Amino acid sequence: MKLFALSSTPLDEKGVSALVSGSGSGGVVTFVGRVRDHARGRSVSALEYEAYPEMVEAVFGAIAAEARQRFDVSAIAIHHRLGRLEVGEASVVIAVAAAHRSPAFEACRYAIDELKRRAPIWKKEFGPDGAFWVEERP
Amino acid sequence: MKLFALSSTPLDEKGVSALVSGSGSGGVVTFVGRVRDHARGRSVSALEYEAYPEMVEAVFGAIAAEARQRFDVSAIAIHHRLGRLEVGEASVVIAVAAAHRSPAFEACRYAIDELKRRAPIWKKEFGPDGAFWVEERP
Amino acid sequence: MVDDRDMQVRVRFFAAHREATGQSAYEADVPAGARARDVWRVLVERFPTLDGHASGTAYAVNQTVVPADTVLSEGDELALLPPMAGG
Amino acid sequence: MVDDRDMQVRVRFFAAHREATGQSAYEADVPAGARARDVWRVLVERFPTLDGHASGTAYAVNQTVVPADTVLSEGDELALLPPMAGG
Repeated sequence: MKLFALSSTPLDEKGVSALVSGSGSGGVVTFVGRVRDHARGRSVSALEYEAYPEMVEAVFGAIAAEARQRFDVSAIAIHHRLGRLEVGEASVVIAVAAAHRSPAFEACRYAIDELKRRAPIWKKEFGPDGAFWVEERP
Repeated sequence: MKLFALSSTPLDEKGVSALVSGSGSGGVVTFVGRVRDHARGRSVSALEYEAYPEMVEAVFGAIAAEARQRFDVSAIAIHHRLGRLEVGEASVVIAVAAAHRSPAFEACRYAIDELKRRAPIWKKEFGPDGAFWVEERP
Repeated sequence: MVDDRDMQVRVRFFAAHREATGQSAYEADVPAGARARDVWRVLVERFPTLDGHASGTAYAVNQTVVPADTVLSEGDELALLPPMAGG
Repeated sequence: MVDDRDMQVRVRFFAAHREATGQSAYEADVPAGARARDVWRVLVERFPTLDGHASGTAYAVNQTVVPADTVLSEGDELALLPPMAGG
């Protein structure tokens, strides 16, 4: 299992967390993004994710390298789902391990914020009014 | 599975996270505390946790109620392990679900900080110099 | 501080206190109207090995943390809480 | 802007762009020395349905985001990135 990956099958939250947990890590902070049944006032029945795969893994790696430089953390893993997801399914899992909890929280927050800002991933939202590509400013 | 619990068997990280994940939650932030192989400059071979069980679950519930009042989150679960733990085992799992990620991070951070400050739980550290009860200021 | 009748409170020991006393619970006879800190003095007389363990100890009465000068009632559960270290 | 020889760049379309053009990759003939934004104009001529999709689109050359005035070279991969929405 790679630290940075796109997956067409359901994300393995526990596996991603296990990737970063070494014997020196006292805290692991995990962020899991899930498909909500509503967004921006509309109801949502499903999402479809698409990515630029050759670029995504490089961007994930760059975000993780920056987070490790800024915060005292030992390891970061980022997995993102592709394809069609139903409500409740996980779209992204980010796990950060560190000796202390404060940098683990900060680095995990940094990683999800940057992922939303600059990872070449797109999502189409399906709802009662049809489907459209989401353009949200993070 | 209860939202607030002490457990003498290994914590089920995925199960705790699933407890809080409803269809309206866009983000779940999880903190997992693990036994490190060192602490305060000493090497650590194992930990032993003890608690005041009648009081702990009330404290967990109070911390979660405060976090829900302060931050816009939908659910919080807190599970803590008891007994002897080897290096790498999870001592605590806190999962917070929210529609948006920012309050989820803040509430999870609040919950672990308060747990360390006021949950009636103690730990004995086993290392090469023997065993002693940890007194750490959070 | 008190009248001269006695009352019983149930004391709970944890961690270093439990090891120092060799027990996790103890029924203490204390003067009626005793405060939490008065019970500590009664306990140190009964368990001299507790001496030196006062630092950082908090009191909980019936599972709620209270100030050391809290007046106890018959049948209360008084827990001595050494410095906590959860997480 | 350029000399009059042509070069080829490989264009990648995603999401709304992919649906508008009906394809995910396209080999574009552009003047040598063309910049990223020049290619966009070439593409809108070839795929009129792309018109109106410029807003918020970023450019990546060989998997790195670059400014719109970046000069391209023969064989570059130019990706058009509509507003991203990962997470």
